[in-house]
Amino acid sequence: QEAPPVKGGALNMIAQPEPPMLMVGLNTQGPTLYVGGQIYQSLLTYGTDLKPLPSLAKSWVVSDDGLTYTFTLQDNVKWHDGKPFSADDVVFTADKFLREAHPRWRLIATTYVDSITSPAPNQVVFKLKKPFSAFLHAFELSSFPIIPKHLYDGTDYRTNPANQTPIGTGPFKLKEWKRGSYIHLVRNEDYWKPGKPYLDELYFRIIPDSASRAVAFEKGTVDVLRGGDVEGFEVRRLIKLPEVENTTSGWENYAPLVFMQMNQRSMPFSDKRVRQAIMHAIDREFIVKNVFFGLGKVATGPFASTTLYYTPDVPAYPFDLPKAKKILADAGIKPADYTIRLMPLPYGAAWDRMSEYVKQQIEQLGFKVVIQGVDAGGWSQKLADFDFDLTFNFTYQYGDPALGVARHYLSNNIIKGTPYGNNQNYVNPKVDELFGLAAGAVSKDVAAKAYTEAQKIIVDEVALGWLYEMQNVTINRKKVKNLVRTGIGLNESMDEVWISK
Amino acid sequence: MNAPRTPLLRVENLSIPLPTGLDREFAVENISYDLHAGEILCIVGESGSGKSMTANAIMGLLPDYLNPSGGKILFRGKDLLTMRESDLEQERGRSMAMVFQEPLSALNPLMKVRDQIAEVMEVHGERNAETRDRRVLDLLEYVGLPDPANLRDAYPFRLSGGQRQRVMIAMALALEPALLIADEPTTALDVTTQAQILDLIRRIQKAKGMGVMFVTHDFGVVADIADRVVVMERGIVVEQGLAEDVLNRPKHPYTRRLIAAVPHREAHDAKAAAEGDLILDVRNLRKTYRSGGGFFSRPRVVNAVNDISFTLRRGETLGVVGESGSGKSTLGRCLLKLTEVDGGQVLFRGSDVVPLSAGAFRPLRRHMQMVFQDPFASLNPRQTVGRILTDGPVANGVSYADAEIKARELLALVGLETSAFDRYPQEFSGGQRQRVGIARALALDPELLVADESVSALDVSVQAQVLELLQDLQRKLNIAIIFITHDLRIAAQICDRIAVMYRGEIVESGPPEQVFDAPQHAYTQRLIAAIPGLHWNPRLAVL
Amino acid sequence: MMNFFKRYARNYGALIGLAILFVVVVLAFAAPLIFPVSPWQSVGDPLLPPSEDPAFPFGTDMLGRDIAAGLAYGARVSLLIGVISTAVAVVIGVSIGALAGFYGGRVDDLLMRFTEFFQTIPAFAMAVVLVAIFNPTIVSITLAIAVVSWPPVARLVRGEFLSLRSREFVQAAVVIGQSGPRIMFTQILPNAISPIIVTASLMVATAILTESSLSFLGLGDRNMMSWGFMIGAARTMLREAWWMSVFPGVAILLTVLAINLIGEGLNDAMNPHLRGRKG
Amino acid sequence: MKTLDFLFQRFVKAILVVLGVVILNFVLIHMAPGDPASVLAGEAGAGDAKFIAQLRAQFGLDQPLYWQLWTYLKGVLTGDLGYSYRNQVPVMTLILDRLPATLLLTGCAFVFSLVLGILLGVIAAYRRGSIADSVVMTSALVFYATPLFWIALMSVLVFSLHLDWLPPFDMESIGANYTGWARVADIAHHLVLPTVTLGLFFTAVYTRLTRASMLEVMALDFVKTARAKGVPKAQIIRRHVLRNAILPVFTFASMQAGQLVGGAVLTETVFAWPGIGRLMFDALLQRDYPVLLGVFLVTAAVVVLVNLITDLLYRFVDPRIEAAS
Ligand SMILES: Nc1ncnc2c1ncn2[C@@H]1O[C@H](COP(=O)(O)OP(=O)(O)OP(=O)(O)O)[C@@H](O)[C@H]1O
Ligand SMILES: Nc1ncnc2c1ncn2[C@@H]1O[C@H](COP(=O)(O)OP(=O)(O)OP(=O)(O)O)[C@@H](O)[C@H]1O
Ligand SMILES: [Mg+2]
Ligand SMILES: [Mg+2]
Repeated sequence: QEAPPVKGGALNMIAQPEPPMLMVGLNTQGPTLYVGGQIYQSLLTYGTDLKPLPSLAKSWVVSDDGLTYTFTLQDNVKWHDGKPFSADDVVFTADKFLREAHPRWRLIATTYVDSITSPAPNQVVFKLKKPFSAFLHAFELSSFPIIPKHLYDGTDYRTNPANQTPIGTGPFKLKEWKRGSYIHLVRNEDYWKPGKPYLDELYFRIIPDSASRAVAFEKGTVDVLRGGDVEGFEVRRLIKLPEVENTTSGWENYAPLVFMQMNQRSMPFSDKRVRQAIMHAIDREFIVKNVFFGLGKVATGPFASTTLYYTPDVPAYPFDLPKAKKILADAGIKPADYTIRLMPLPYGAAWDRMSEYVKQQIEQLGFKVVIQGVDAGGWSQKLADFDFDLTFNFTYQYGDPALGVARHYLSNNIIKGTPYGNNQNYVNPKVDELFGLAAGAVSKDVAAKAYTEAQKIIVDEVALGWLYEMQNVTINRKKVKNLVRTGIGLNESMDEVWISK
Repeated sequence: MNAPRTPLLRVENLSIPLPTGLDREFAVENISYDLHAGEILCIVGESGSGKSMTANAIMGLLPDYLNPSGGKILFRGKDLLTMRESDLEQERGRSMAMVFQEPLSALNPLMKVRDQIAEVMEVHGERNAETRDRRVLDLLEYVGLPDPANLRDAYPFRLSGGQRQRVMIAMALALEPALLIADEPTTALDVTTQAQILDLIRRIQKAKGMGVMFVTHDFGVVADIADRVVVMERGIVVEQGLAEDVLNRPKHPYTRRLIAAVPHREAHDAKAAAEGDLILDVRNLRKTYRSGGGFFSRPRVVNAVNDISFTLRRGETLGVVGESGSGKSTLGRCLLKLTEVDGGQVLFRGSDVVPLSAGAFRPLRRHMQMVFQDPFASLNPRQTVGRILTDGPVANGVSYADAEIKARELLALVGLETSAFDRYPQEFSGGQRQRVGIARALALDPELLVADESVSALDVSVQAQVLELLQDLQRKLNIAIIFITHDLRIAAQICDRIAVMYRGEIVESGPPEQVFDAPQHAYTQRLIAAIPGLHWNPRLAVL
Repeated sequence: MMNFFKRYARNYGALIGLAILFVVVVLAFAAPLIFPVSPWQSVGDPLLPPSEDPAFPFGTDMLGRDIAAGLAYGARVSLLIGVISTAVAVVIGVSIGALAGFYGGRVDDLLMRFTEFFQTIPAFAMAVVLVAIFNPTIVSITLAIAVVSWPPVARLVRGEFLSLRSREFVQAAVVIGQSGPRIMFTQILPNAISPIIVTASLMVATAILTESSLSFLGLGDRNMMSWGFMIGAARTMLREAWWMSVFPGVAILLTVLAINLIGEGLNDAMNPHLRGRKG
Repeated sequence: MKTLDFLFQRFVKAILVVLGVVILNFVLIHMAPGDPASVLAGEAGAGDAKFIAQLRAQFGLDQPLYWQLWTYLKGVLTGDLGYSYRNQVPVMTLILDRLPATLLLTGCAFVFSLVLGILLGVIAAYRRGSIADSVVMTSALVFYATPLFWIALMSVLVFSLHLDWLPPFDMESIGANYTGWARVADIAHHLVLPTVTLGLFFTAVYTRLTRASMLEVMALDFVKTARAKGVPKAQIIRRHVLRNAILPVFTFASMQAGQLVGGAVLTETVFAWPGIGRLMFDALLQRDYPVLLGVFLVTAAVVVLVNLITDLLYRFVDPRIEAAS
């Protein structure tokens, strides 16, 4: 059945919304990564099982004490402008560029990294201050894109003209960007994987309206729909079209997980029983099915089921209104005394529907709920200032709990100023200890054991109200082969993708 | 006028019903009269008597919802009422033409004078643009417009009222119609302009031998131009005949009443008013209006009141006359501080009121009152007569109860029933309303009354009653009155002294007989010469 | 007064408008009685087409909420915002217009420049910006609509005041010694009231349209079910569930139409041309 | 001289209005919740104070307010309407990209509604009381009361989804890459639905206005004069009534330019028309205030410009203007 790959052809995709720039070091929004992922590359990539795979690093060695990481780079890699790629670029990227421009890397670098050196032109060595079990997961494209030193060193990164003409090591080069219309990439003839990529051209079309995007796919104008390109209800229709296949794979590294954030600084949410009651009051199956059109899976706890260290063995919160009411009654809580401000996540219609639904459910318990409409700026500011009662949020997991998950539960991460910390004020020293233990573990088993225990505690205490794991569906015409291969899905360099004739 | 000739126009038993719900059943009822070629027929009557209605009916210009219910209009023997619209269109403008009352609105504001005149010829078959053009030029010259070559390219808004009326006449004459209907063509104009236009119409009529139907309410005009007269009252022709006869030997009581009411200066009985105390002493009063103007252009400056001085005594009536725009109203407004004064003094009972602030002047207002021109506009339609009469005293600190008693007395004084107290102004006729207006002014026991064109909007017969009332009141209350009017005859009839204003200045003043019989200033002379019907003395009519 | 009603009743359209509005008002007031359950509550299967289930004659939306309940509760929001924002706009407009028209001169110039400013800038865009920045709540929406809709009232009132001010009965009031404010309130305002009423009634209609447009764009108060919101939420489901957008649209159409008809009826009945001089 | 004065006055007025909008804009920016820096920082997934301070300095948010206003004014003068933090593009770039599409749509809708509205209004007035009059006026009343966005949705439902006559979205066929006349035809095809739906409301407005204005003018004295001259009815309408009646319609229409933009926001949203209305909606969803306010400013400026132009044109069309004031 497997025909040999053929060369040539153009692949049509959609960039939605139109990315502001393609320089992934400065902007990590979805479309930027999608398009920029064909131009820039990172040291590693990750399989759908989240195991590290080679990218610009051909191999890597971790010392037994877990403190020294040595990467060996691919040979004959050239930047798109013809300059050779070397370990200097990696050191510059890690030590200068990303430290300044990339908040997530900066945190890791200041907390764990002692030094970054290149003993040989094709070798880079990271020395850590203390062991960090997730370190090997920090080299994905969105976290660690390699930036050309010769263009950026000593410049103001944000105003560097090279941002408009991105130069990377990836399989495709930017040919033309017609704003509002399309981004056109062409084959990098000097790509370091011999004979690749198969495709000649990539088109990323800009189609601002979701309904038109669906039509564009139906009409064959585009071959691929990325998760989020079309509305949920359109997905149901489009995947039934002939000659079309779909997959939910390719999001394992991100595994976005949606939850309610209940501010535990004051009543009613400071009482764990209220949080439990609310979990019982919400029919999460209903949300997945009717609000998100079945594109998701009810979450059981803080870890997405596709990620490392996940355990299903935690307390469950089935939809059960009477039970929820009973919990409150037993606790002697009078819901009518409380008015809860519900702050919806301003990301569009489905999220609004979810807020409306959750409001109704909580009101059935007797609480009063007012929806506090805010914009994205207001949302992040209020959340960052801890000025909220109840809101929604979601987190990317980035492969390892230490990178994407723990930040929401650690008591030392109760920091004003970011919406992506422990803003709900969950404090449990035991949990802190377990996460610390796991992050510093050199052995996987130790980490797994600590994470399992942590999950049980967190779920029992309903540190957050986990709703569901988002499932992003990639839809493509069957003729497009090898599209989704890794855990970063369509952000992966499409050097293996080909189109059958 | 040889009788057997078929008349140019014969109106026979014409009746036009009004829509139901109006004050009477027919606008005109069963009216008949003839108009012969080469004569001027005047139709006179009070407002609403149906004069315009007949004129419009002849031209076929009645609104859709008004249709003659009976009778004929025979024009050169053909009944216009049964004619098809397209045939009527052929007649209109070619064989019969019309000039309207309001020259301001009767011309299309967006069309050049030339095009408007040429259009008549165009629609009646004159295809040659050059011929039309030449004719336009001739016509403009013929009606006495200055600089016709330039003027024809002007838009109507650039022309004065008299000029516009001349254009209208030129338009009517374009195809030399046999019949010209003029519906109060001079009512909106100054006396001097009126005299010119009347002159023009008479001249043309003579020259072209047209039949002219001239609608007016002014017996002076009738006396000046009419060959024959038709008198109408409430839609009925009450009397018709030769002008000579009707003017001097009216038969019908209505006609007599009208003629009796025509202003006449002889009635004035010189009274000794000069002894009263000096109540008003105006010195070098000035008022200048500035308007328009901007960064690149100078403002238009009008010296509406230019260095005016006069005095007034208790019990005296000073008439202020002059043509439109001469500054009469402005003078009145300055005296009452209804507008800012630019210079001079107004000594009221010896002290200057000009420098007083609005607040400081308010207590003095009750001594100086005003009677306005338009009895419809001068009464608040949302207030009862009682409210109108008591508002003033109440604003001046009188209790409402006292004010009410006073108001009822005043109603009796001005000849209205006390039941009027609770009614709204809309329920009264024009003359009655003007009485209410006078009562309002008197409610404050003023010492000075300014009456600005207080009778101009009224029909002659009502006018006479109101004038009489004013004179009567003055005798009883010994008030000083400043009587502003554009009608010299009225001023002569009731004033002790007359001041003639011209372009913001008083050019002449003195007792009526002096101003009338021995005018000194050229402008006064012109003004007097222009009074219509000067040769006719209504006093001599056999009533 | 009798005359006024007679004249109004002569106008067929105005009567129909009154009838429709009456139904809408009753619906608005009786909404909690007819639909005791909140319109936000899922009460049935999602996406039921109309008349498939007799309990939901207008169908249900994607969360199983009763469209009929939404229509009834939406009537409240539309009328509430329409009437209050108009009232606010009228108060602003009358104050500014009255001051400008009565005092004239500099005051007039200044106030009219101010009014022109608000009249020139695109009203709906301005409303959008205001609501977006101050966050959509019933208060901010009402005020935003009022802020963009008062200029015509101000101009109208100014015009009326300007012409009435020079009318003789107002001068008469000055001459008898009434004070400025008193003249404005007792002499002029009563005479300017009928055009204000007519304009205001038409503005209610416009305000309802504006509110629905804002809601449609997602700028409605999130705690209140409104017609525009229902259409906005249904927009992406046009292909699957036409009824979600058709019914609220018809509701807006009928309400606005009714108010316009009433406004025209009022205009005809109060028309100064017809009233004439004979009372 | 008067003309010069008039020009001068109108320019000053226009500039003052635009300046007013600029200041209003600035005030509103500062009233908007959420410090852009912390928003940006938040979106970048980190919120440490140093990073935020760096962003604040970068966007000049640490300067005193009057200085920021001055900078803003200077910026606007040089066409700098600020920076879209969300899109990482100068606001002006975004707007200029989208402006032509909006001008095309609103221009077409304007012409469509004006021509059709005047035509229908004239017919209704001419045949006053006839069936044609009732039909025209009833539909005008209905369209006047229909929410624009709803007409748009319904026409998509009927003409695109059901009948499949016209494309429901976008300005061009995606990826078709037509050139020359084929492209013009393609755009025209896409233009039909948005133009008509945007135009219908205004058609209703102009129809009503034209009819009322015609009837008003027909009652004026000079029309009677024309009849007295024997001018046939059709010619009276054409030569005397129409011109006088249409002028107020034109004035009103130019004052409606702002309304048209409001309508464009709704229409473009429904039809995914790539104009500034759509941009405004997107900015709204993302609460991208600089873009929102930039669009507002630009539309206000365009409207002021349109009004200015009509005012000037008017001077040539209506001879009376010069005399007035
Ligand atoms: N268009 C109209 N519709 C209804 N009634 C009218 C109309 N025009 C005039 N009338 C009525 O017809 C009667 C005669 O009016 P007409 O205009 O002929 O009076 P007139 O003698 O010309 O008065 P004036 O001197 O005021 O011009 C009046 O009662 C008037 O109210
Ligand atoms: N408010 C004003 N602004 C500018 N000019 C004015 C104003 N009022 C009057 N004028 C001008 O002042 C002059 C005198 O006007 P005024 O009203 O006093 O004349 P009048 O003698 O009363 O005329 P009429 O007989 O027509 O009432 C006229 O040229 C007029 O145009
Ligand atoms: Mg008349
Ligand atoms: Mg006067």
